[in-house]
Parts: sequence; structure tokens; C-alpha cells
Amino acid sequence: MTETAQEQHVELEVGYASGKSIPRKEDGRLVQGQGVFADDVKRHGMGYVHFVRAPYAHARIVSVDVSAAEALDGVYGTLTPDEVAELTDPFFELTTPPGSQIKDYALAVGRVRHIGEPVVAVVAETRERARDAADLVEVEYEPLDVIVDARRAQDGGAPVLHEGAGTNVVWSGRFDWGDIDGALKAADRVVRIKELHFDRFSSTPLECSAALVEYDRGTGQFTLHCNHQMPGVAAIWMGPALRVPLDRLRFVTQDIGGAFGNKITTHTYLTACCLLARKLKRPIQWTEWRTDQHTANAHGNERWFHDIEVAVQNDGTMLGFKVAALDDCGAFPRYEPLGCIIWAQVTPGLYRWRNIRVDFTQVVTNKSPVAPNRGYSRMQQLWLTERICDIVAAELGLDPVEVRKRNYIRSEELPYETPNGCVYDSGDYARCLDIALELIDYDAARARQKEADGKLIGIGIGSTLDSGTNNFGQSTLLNPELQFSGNNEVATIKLDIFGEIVLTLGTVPQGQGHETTASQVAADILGVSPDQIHVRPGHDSYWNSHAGFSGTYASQFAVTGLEAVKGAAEKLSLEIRRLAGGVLGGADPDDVILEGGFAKRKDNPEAALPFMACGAIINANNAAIPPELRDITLNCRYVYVPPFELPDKERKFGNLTLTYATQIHACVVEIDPETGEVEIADYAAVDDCGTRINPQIVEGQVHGATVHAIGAALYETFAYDEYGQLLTSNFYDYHVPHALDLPRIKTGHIESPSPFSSLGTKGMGEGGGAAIHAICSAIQDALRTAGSPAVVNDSFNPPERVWRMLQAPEETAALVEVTTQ
Amino acid sequence: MLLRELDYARPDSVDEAVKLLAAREDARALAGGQSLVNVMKTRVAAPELVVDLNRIDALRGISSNGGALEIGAMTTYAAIVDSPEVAAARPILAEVARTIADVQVRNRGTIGGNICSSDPTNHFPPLLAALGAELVIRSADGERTVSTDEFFEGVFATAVHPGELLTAVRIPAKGDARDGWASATLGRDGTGIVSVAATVSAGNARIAIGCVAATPVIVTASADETAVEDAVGAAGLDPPSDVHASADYRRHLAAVLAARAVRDAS
Amino acid sequence: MKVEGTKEFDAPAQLVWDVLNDPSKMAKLLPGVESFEIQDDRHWKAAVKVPLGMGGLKLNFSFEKVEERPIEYAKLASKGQGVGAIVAMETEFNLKADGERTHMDWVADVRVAGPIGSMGQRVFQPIVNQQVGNVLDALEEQVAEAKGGGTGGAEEGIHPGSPEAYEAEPDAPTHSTDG
Amino acid sequence: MSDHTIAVSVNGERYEREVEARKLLVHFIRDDLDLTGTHVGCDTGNCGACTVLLDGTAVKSCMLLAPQADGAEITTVEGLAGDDGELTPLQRAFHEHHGLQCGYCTPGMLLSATYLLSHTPQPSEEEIRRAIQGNICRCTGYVNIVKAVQAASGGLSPVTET
Repeated sequence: MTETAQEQHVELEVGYASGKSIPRKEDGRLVQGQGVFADDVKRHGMGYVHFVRAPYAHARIVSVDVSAAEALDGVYGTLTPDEVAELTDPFFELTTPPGSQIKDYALAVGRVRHIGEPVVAVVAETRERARDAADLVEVEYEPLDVIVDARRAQDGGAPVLHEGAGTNVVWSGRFDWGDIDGALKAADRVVRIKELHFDRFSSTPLECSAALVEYDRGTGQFTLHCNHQMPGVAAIWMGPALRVPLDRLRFVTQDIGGAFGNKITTHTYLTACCLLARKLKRPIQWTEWRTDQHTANAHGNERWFHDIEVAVQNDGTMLGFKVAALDDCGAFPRYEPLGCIIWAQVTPGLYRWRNIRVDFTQVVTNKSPVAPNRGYSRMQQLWLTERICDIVAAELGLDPVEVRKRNYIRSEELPYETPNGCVYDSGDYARCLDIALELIDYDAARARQKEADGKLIGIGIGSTLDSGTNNFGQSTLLNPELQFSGNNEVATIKLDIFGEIVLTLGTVPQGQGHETTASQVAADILGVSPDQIHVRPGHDSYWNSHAGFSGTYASQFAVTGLEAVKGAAEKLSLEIRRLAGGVLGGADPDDVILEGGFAKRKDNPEAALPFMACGAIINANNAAIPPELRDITLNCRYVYVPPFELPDKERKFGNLTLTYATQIHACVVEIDPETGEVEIADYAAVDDCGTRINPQIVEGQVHGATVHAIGAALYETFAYDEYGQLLTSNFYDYHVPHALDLPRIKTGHIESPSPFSSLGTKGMGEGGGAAIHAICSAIQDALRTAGSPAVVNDSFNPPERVWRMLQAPEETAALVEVTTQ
Repeated sequence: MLLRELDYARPDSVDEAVKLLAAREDARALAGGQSLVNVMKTRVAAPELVVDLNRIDALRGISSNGGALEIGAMTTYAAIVDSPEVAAARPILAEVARTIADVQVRNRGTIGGNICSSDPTNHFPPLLAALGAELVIRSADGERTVSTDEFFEGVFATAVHPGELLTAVRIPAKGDARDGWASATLGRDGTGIVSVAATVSAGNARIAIGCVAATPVIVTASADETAVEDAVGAAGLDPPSDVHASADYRRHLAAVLAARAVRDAS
Repeated sequence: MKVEGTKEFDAPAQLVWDVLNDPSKMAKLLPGVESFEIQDDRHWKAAVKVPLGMGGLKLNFSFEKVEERPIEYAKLASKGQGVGAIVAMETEFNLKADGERTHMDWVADVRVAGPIGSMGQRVFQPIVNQQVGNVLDALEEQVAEAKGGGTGGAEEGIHPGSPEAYEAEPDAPTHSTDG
Repeated sequence: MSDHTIAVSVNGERYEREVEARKLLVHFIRDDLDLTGTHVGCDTGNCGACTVLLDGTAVKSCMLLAPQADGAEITTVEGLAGDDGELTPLQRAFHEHHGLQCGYCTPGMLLSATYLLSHTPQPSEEEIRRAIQGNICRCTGYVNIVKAVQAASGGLSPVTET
């Protein structure tokens, strides 16, 4: 049940690599400092770019003077907002009018809208010299009023960030499923929660963004050595903006130092680098520093939940809820407003709630733009559903465990269609919860809670789903004009002249071990060991065959990536067996098996053709091949397309994702009532992502997702002052948990194979922010056990907030009201 | 990460260092560099001459004389943590040094740099203030010794004026005193939110509170927890608010932690 | 941030007013003044190098007297520009004559803009409090000199800074990894 | 302003270079010596990705000026494995116990752990966590890193906690 990955190391039997924790192919280079990260790429004569950034959160640009900078020795040149406005078109916007009128350029044109926004780029012969020159650029600003609090963004007289749009609203709409009004009337009780706040943070990959951009004047081709995690979408943004065909943009990545969604929206910087490479006729090297990344790259979505009403029966059964959600996407939408629909993949969380109404609005503010951040948009919705469970349990004096079990969707009900048409594929939520509770020894913890020794002890639960493999048709529920639907991913595999098997992926890995898991799947199909399969590292859009949705995001590799690998490997297997069958006396492919690098006749294993011979025949010695085998290339490409349909735009109804991995976390916290400091005394994460190809890699993803969420719950926040100044702009003030801050994380799992993927796998890398929910739940539990009526109303709970809840419980208690009817 | 242009000098002796520091108005001594270099990365600090003290052996080392300690200004936190003299004479110095930042920083960061940067969140200002340490300052005109009260002039401002150099920290013998420490930090062993050091002798506590003002705030009280909390409450603290803690919260923590520091000392 | 307070002067209001409205005397309140240029009676400029423990920070200030009601009220706006930091401040003071003595209420609203303005927030307040104190002492000195019929010549060395100048300071420490 | 000629020995190889006094050691190692295994993850000395051994001691190379390393012996991640490419027990343990994901913090982690084992061959879990406190990892939650260091020190109990 809970064996750790490392106990699962076993000798590999050829053909049975899947399901084994084999050490990763990637590690060899990475433990020796031989990885190639974007900032490691160099070229002769390259110039280093430094961006001059906005000192104000909101200001009109009165004038820009680069003459002193350009006059400095060693400076190669500059790029100004005027040049950008002339040489490029605004990046396209996904939303509907008037939000679609927002104009987003590579540099701030006319106005700056958040601290750190790039205004001018300077290129010089050294990093230091570029910075020297940047200090000489003179920009005159006329400060404007600032919007920091999303709740004020729609007030009359509030400054409007984007003149063209005439409003700060990016997108707004109602989602109404079932009959929430009826449910609220029929329910024994109605629990009302005035306001909850999901805080702003991000997973802050340790490697910041970087690029080495080259321009070939002969062919008009740009080559971007970078760490963008979704080059396909970057090209779609950049091509039209730069007015060049997409194939002129070659994206090359090898090792990426973590991305977590934060490297999906760097196209603005990459575009500036392209313009500079073309203008200055030399390679451009861009290094983003930590403070740059914090102030002006990508945060996670901040979200407010207002006027929540939950229909509850006396026994704790919940019939549904309604809520007004307000999402803050910062100064520019970029990947947004997709976050206005992505949450709907998990509308009711893990619960059987049939009546749900969400009035969703997204606004811009003078803060860093957001990008999809691990758990993207679902995490916020799942935090809401988990808060609802705990607040209802607390208010009705029920056991949070019982409330969850009573409302969880039952395993026998799966596959289960949610009120908005998503199909939860498989799982056993109650069982996962039991395992989690066993891991933290729930009963013992409850007992300890009673004999309080000065510390307040709380037990918390976080139940989440990681919805993987998007149906991009969901975008049409936001904007019916968008021409996106379904999903796809590509893999190609070939048998080379000397019998080497070479696999290339359409994905863009950032530490998830794709080279390893892909080789495990292909190896079993081809009857070889994973060591015998070379998976090309990284992604090069010129040599890795890819499709429209290729990339590594949205918890989908285990389905899209591996199904593509499986499809390609099966095609290659069939070709090898057809070829060998022909060569070995006309055997039917079905009578040929692949084993240990040979294609053998089942009826006579002595009759065997080595892969090397197959490769040689097709690649180098093919004149004698009979006509019926001439179509064989031993070079196979497979595009996996998941079985999706178009959602119903009117009802905002349909299956938005293919698989749903379960995460149930449980923890015990100890609160120091004098200081409000929260310590995690015990922590358990139980995961069910269906069939696990490499359990050790899966467990690693669970650890990572858990700690991102622990950081978000206790340490990490992007806090702004009233002027839009970011107060946590580096790792000194933005505290990322280190090894001493964290507990030993216990893990457990069950495997409920997905009926919707042929491998039974489910995407699971993002998790659902379960630790945020579990820690909020535990703090709530500790407060109530201590007799405090306080309500945990924020996802971020630093010591002072916890202390305040203890000091002035009425402040948060007033947010909740229960009526009996 | 990209510093302003600068000159670099690496003297072998204190005299040479003092000469260099006096010679140019914009000269700055570089000790462990675990603060200064980071500030120079932002270009907020941009000394034209950096005088690297790391090769001046005379500034390193710990000696004990009848329980009184003399610690060279360039002695690293790591050296203090490992010092048998410190363990014997004033172990609190090692206990606190062990919680500063991390291993790499403790390998470079020095006690002299720590107090000369006079950052309110640093550990040593309140600790040395509680212990009644004396600071030895050298200049071309000779040597002078100041108390911590005189030494800490403000945020980033100390009695080490242009052309001067802190050479040593003197800690009086412990006698019958007991030392204690308590702090609230950003993450475990992280940046101080409020730090309190206490020395208890003959039933009286001398308490130094860090992160609640520009310089350590000294409070004395009889060494019982309620008396201490009352004394801190009556000290009229006016702490700063920042993203990590409001003034109210810091004021509250000061009292709570002072009591704990005294408990730790008893 | 807003800081405010009161100050008593052992001098008549007219004299305090004259000191507060004399740019050349104002110059002597500023720290590390490298140059001072009076444009007209409402506008003046100063280049200062704020003496930081971590090193000097150069800022170019421009001052404007935006409002005045002799001899009781004046409002001063100033803006300082340095590498990565823009400092803006509004100062207001109200004088109440009390025979030969003067009571002053003052308010200063200061802010630092610029990416590095986000750093060092925690030391911002102590620095301001401390420096405001120094400015007021220096002011008292100027008033005393004026009263004593002195030339108003400042003594050697750098005068304690005014809040305007010190606003740019807080960036420094937040990068500290302690020591 | 002033340039300095410095001589350092990195991973046993001697380099003599002219550097600007203001250049950080980490940039000297990455940009001038082309040893790109040493990484930069922050600009405040917090993350530890730039950790190297300076005369045998773990330091963060982003908080030293290049001239300060004049005459020093430096070990970077490239210098850990033997000339024959044989991995150290720590490198092997990181591989076997999945102690890395994206691999960006790994060089710094390995050097901090190498330094730990050089003076504490059999560290406790608390000692391991303390030793890598100055190295931020955003992928692993440190769980498997701690396991790997325990394994390399022979201290990993066969029954791991679940």
C-alpha cells in the first residue's frame, strides 16, 4: 500500500519495464553539471541584453532617451517602445470584446502597468556593461492612479488600465448547473460565507527564464535557445506579432530548470530578443534575474470568492452552492482568460453536489501578469470546495472526516458525470482518505489534541483531483469565436541502420523524466530494455515532430505523451514484424514476436532477425525488398488524439478533461498560541493516478506538488503595497521552504486505472494544491478545538494571521452565518 | 548580480587596511560579503574602492582570558560555532551563530560584518548588546573601545566611521550570569522578525530586543517572566511594520520572546 | 508612508518661518550635499550623496514650494532620482506663534518608487523616524543660529539627512543574508 | 576601473585570467571558464545553486568577487566525478533515489552534501537537512535528496518511513 519507490527497485526483465522504478536516463548528465540549460548556450559575438524596467505600477511614459546609453563604450544598441510599436503587432488576446481590445506588446508602449514591466532593452558586450548602459537610459513618467485590490477594479472612478478596452474586466459570465435556488429553499440549513481569499503566489522555478536568440539574415529564420515550456503557443503568439510565418521561429530547449506553468508566457521577452537579434545583427543573450522573475514574469491567479451560499441537510449532506468568483490576472491577460473556465474541470470538487452556480469575473490590476501555475485555476476552486466542507463541519459541529465521506462521490458511481458534464473516470476517494488518516494515525492525533500541552493541535484534510488532458474546446465556452478543441500529442520512433532505436517526443520536459518513462513504454512494446532506446533530450521544433497542443503542461504527459509513444512504438513493431515475417519465409506479422532485440518466428524461435539487420535492410540494402513490403520505413510517427467532443456552448456543458487523478492529503499541525506559528507535526499524501509507469517518478511529483502547496499555505506570498510596489520581490522576502522547514512527507497510493487511456495512466504532476487545503483545514480544526469561533478565510496563513484569528476571532467569525429553515 | 565598476584592494595588515580606507572617501571594507555584495548587486551600495579584509590573519581568531573572550572581527560564524573557547566561556554565541542563515553563509559571514552592517534583523547586535560586549575600533589616529550602546548608531550606521575599522569584539566573562535567546523568524532559522537576547545575573535580566527599532532596545527587569513582560510592555516600543509583521504583532512578540529568552537563560 | 509630529522652538514664528523658507538654510539640512542650485524662490535643486552604512547613494533632487500662507503654513514637494530609486515626498508644516516661542506641527508623506523600492521595507520606518529626528535637530540648530544672529554656516561634515534624502536608503539591507 | 589578473585552480586545472574587479565569482566560473554546471537561481544569496567548494569549504559563489578567489582551489560539480567519469557515491545515490528532477539545484546540492560528508561521514537526518538548508530545491520537496545523502553515507535504514 505504501511501499516507497526505492523499495521497488528490481532487476528488469526485458519487456516488463513499465511499472518499475528504474532510475532516470536524464540523471547522468545532470549530476555531473553536463546538462544544457538555456543560460548555458553561448555564441561568438553575442550581446547581453538588459531591460530597463518600470519604477511605477501605473504611469504614462512621457519620454524615452537612450542617447547616453548608446554612447557608452561596449554598447551594441537598444530597443525602444516606439520601435516595438512600429515593428510588431500586439499579441492576440483570447477573450471577447471589450477585453480583447487590450494591447500587449514586447515592451511597454505608451504606459507602464506594473512594477518591473520592461520599457527599454539595452544590449552590450558584457552583462555588467549592459546594466551600466541601462542606468543611463532616461525615461520620464507621469504617475497614474493604481489598482491593487481587484475588488476595487470595477468601481466608478477606478483607473482603467487599458484605454482600448475601456474597462478593467477581462471576462465575465455565469455558470449555472442544476437548480441552486431550489436546493437552497429545500435545504435544512443554509451556510453563508461572505468572503474568502485565495492568495497570490507562484511556484518560482529555480531556473529563471533565459534565451539565446539568433537571426539568420539569409533565411529570415529565428532560432531561440530558451526554456519556454510550450513553444507551440509561443509561436502562435509571436509569429503574427513579428509578422513572420511560424516555421521561421525555431524553438530549442534541452534541460529546463523547472517551469510549473511559469514559463508559458515569456513570449514578450523572446519577441524583444528577436527584434534585437535582427536589428543588431548578432546573437542576443537574455538572462532573467530572480527579482525580474518575481516582479515581471508570471504569478499564479489570485481569486476572491464572495457571497457563498451552501445548501446543507442536517446530516451534513450538501446539495450544492453558489458563489461569485473574482479573479485577479494582473496587468495583462496573456494566457487568460482560460483560468475563467479551467476551474470548471473540477466544478464540484470530489463531491456529489448537483446544484452549482458560479458568477465568474476576471479583472486586470497593476500587478505582475499571471500564468498557469501548478494546479492552475482548479486549485483555487478545490480550495473553495474544501473550505466549504470544513466551515460547514465546524458550524454544524460535525466531524470533517464524516462530512467528506458523506459527500464524496462513491467509487461505484465512477465513471461519474458532474453537473457540468465532466466525466470523473475512476478512483476511490473514501479509501484514499482512510489510508491518509492511517498514515497520520488519526485516532492517536485526536487523542493528543485533547491533552493539549500549550500547543494547539489541529488535524486537516485536503481532497483534490488533478484533471489531466484538456479538451481545448472548453475555450469556446469563454469565447465562441475561438477555433480550438480537443488535444493532440506526437511521438516518432525509428530503427536506425545499426539497429539503434531512437525516440523523439513532441513534449517539452522540465524535470518530469520523460526520457525515462517514454523509454519504459516503448521498450516493453519492442521487447528490449529501456537502455536500448535513445530518447532525444529536450525539444527542438525543427527535429521533434509536434502538433498544435504539444508541450508539457496541464498534467497530460502520462496520457497524451505516453499514448503517442505507445502508438508510434506499436507502428514500428508492426513494421519490424512484417519485414521479419517476409524475410523469415513469409510469416504473418502476428506470428512474429519481438524479443531481446530480435524478431522471431513464434513457431521457430531459431528463425530470428536481429533489429540491426532490419535497420540495415530498410536503410541501406533495400533493392531486394519485395513490393508488398516497400512501404516499410522503420520510421514511424504517431499522433495521439484523445476522444473528445465539442462542449455545449449554451449550457457551458461537456467533458473538459480526460482523466482525474486523486490526491487525498492529511496532516497534523501544532500552533503556538502565543506567536501564531504553525508547525507541521505530521503529513501524509495519498495519490491515485491509475497505472504508474515509474512509481518513483510519480512519488517525486507528489513530493514536489505537496511542498509547493505547503509553501503557499505558510510562507510564500506576492504581497503588494497600496502603490503597487511588490514587497516580496526576491528569495529574501519571498520565503521558499527549505529542508529545515519541512516535515518528512509520508506517501501512500492506490491504483485505479483510467478506463479512458489505453495504458490506464492519468496525468498527475500538478496535483490540486492539496496541502494548502489540508493546512487551512488543520488550522481551522485547531481553532475550533480550542473553542475559537474564528474562520480560516485566506489560503495564506503566516504566523501573524493565525495569531490575529486567535486574538480577534470575531473578525473572521462574522464572515459566516447559518440559517435553519 | 551586476555590480557597478569598482577598485579592489587586498591588504595583508590592519595598518594597510586602515590606510586604504582613509585614503578614499568612497572606500568600503569587505568582510564576509554576505550582506554587502548582495546590496552591491542592486547598485544601491556602490563603493568605488572595496578593501577586502579576508587575508588579514590578525583579524581572525578567538582568545579567552579568564573567561573573557576577544573575537577578531573577521572571525566567521562557523569558527564561533566550532570554538572550544566560546563553548567554555559564552556558549550562547555559538548557539545563536548556528542559527544564522545557512552553512555557506556561516562559512563566510563574520561577526564584525554582522554588527557593522547594523541591520536590525541581524542576530549579533541584540546578542552582543545583552552580553555587554565592547567593540575595538582602529583608525590612523589609533584605537578606541566603545560599548554597544555607542556602537549602534542606526540602521546601517555604526560608530565605525569613514577611515575606521572594527578589529575585535570583547565579551566579558560570564561569571554567574546565564544567557538566553528567543526569536521569531521567517521560516526555521530564517530572517529575524523579532529577536531577543537576555543575560540573567543575580535575579536581574538585561534584555536586548532586535528588529523593533533602528538599534537594539535594552530593557532590564527582575528575572521573572511576568516582570519581564511588563517591563517590555512598558518600554513603549514603536516597532516598524513590514510585509512579515505589523508593529502590533512585533510589540506582542517582543514581550513573549523576552519572557522566553529569560526562561531560556534560567 | 506618512510620518508626523510636533516641535517646539524657542524662537518667534517669523524667525522659524524664515529658516524653513530659506533654500540656502534648507541646503544645510540635507545630507551629503554635493551641489545646490536655487532656480527661483519656489524651485531649487540639489545633488546629494546619502551616506549609507553600505555606501553612498547618489540622488538628484528637485524641490518645489507648492503652497504657502506666511507665516503659518507651507507645503513642499520634492522628487529625487537615483539608480533604481525614485523618491517622492510631500512635507507640510503648520506654525503656531506662542509669544516668543513657536509650536510646529509637521507631516511628511514619503514613498520610494522603483524595483528596489520594494526591498528593505522593514527598515524603512526606523530610518525615517531616526532621520526625521535628526532633521528636526538640525533645524533647531539653524533656528538657534539665526536667532543668535549667526551666519547660519553649517559645521563641518555631513548633516543628518532629511526624510526626502533618506527615503532611498531602505533598499540596502533587505538583501542581507545576515553578516 | 581596475582589472585584475587572477590565478585559480578549478577541479585541479590551473586558470589564469584577467577579470574586472566587479565580476562575481559565479560569472567568472560560468562565463569566463565556461563551467556552466554552477548555476544561478537568485540574486540575494539565498538559493545555493551557485555553491562551490573554495579551498574545501562550501561557499556561495554569487557572494564573492572573482578577485577574492585569486590563488584558491575551487571544486565545481564538474570536478566531482573521476576522470574516468565514475560517479561519486553521492552522485550515484542522487540517481538511484531520484534525488533530482529538473536538475538545476543539483550541482549546489551535491557540493553542500559533499562538504557535509567531508566532515560528518554519518550525518543524522537533522544534520543533513541543516547542511542543505542553504540550497533551495523547487521540485523534490527534499524528501529524496535527504534519502540520497543518507544512502551515500551508508545511513539509509532498509525500511524507509511510509
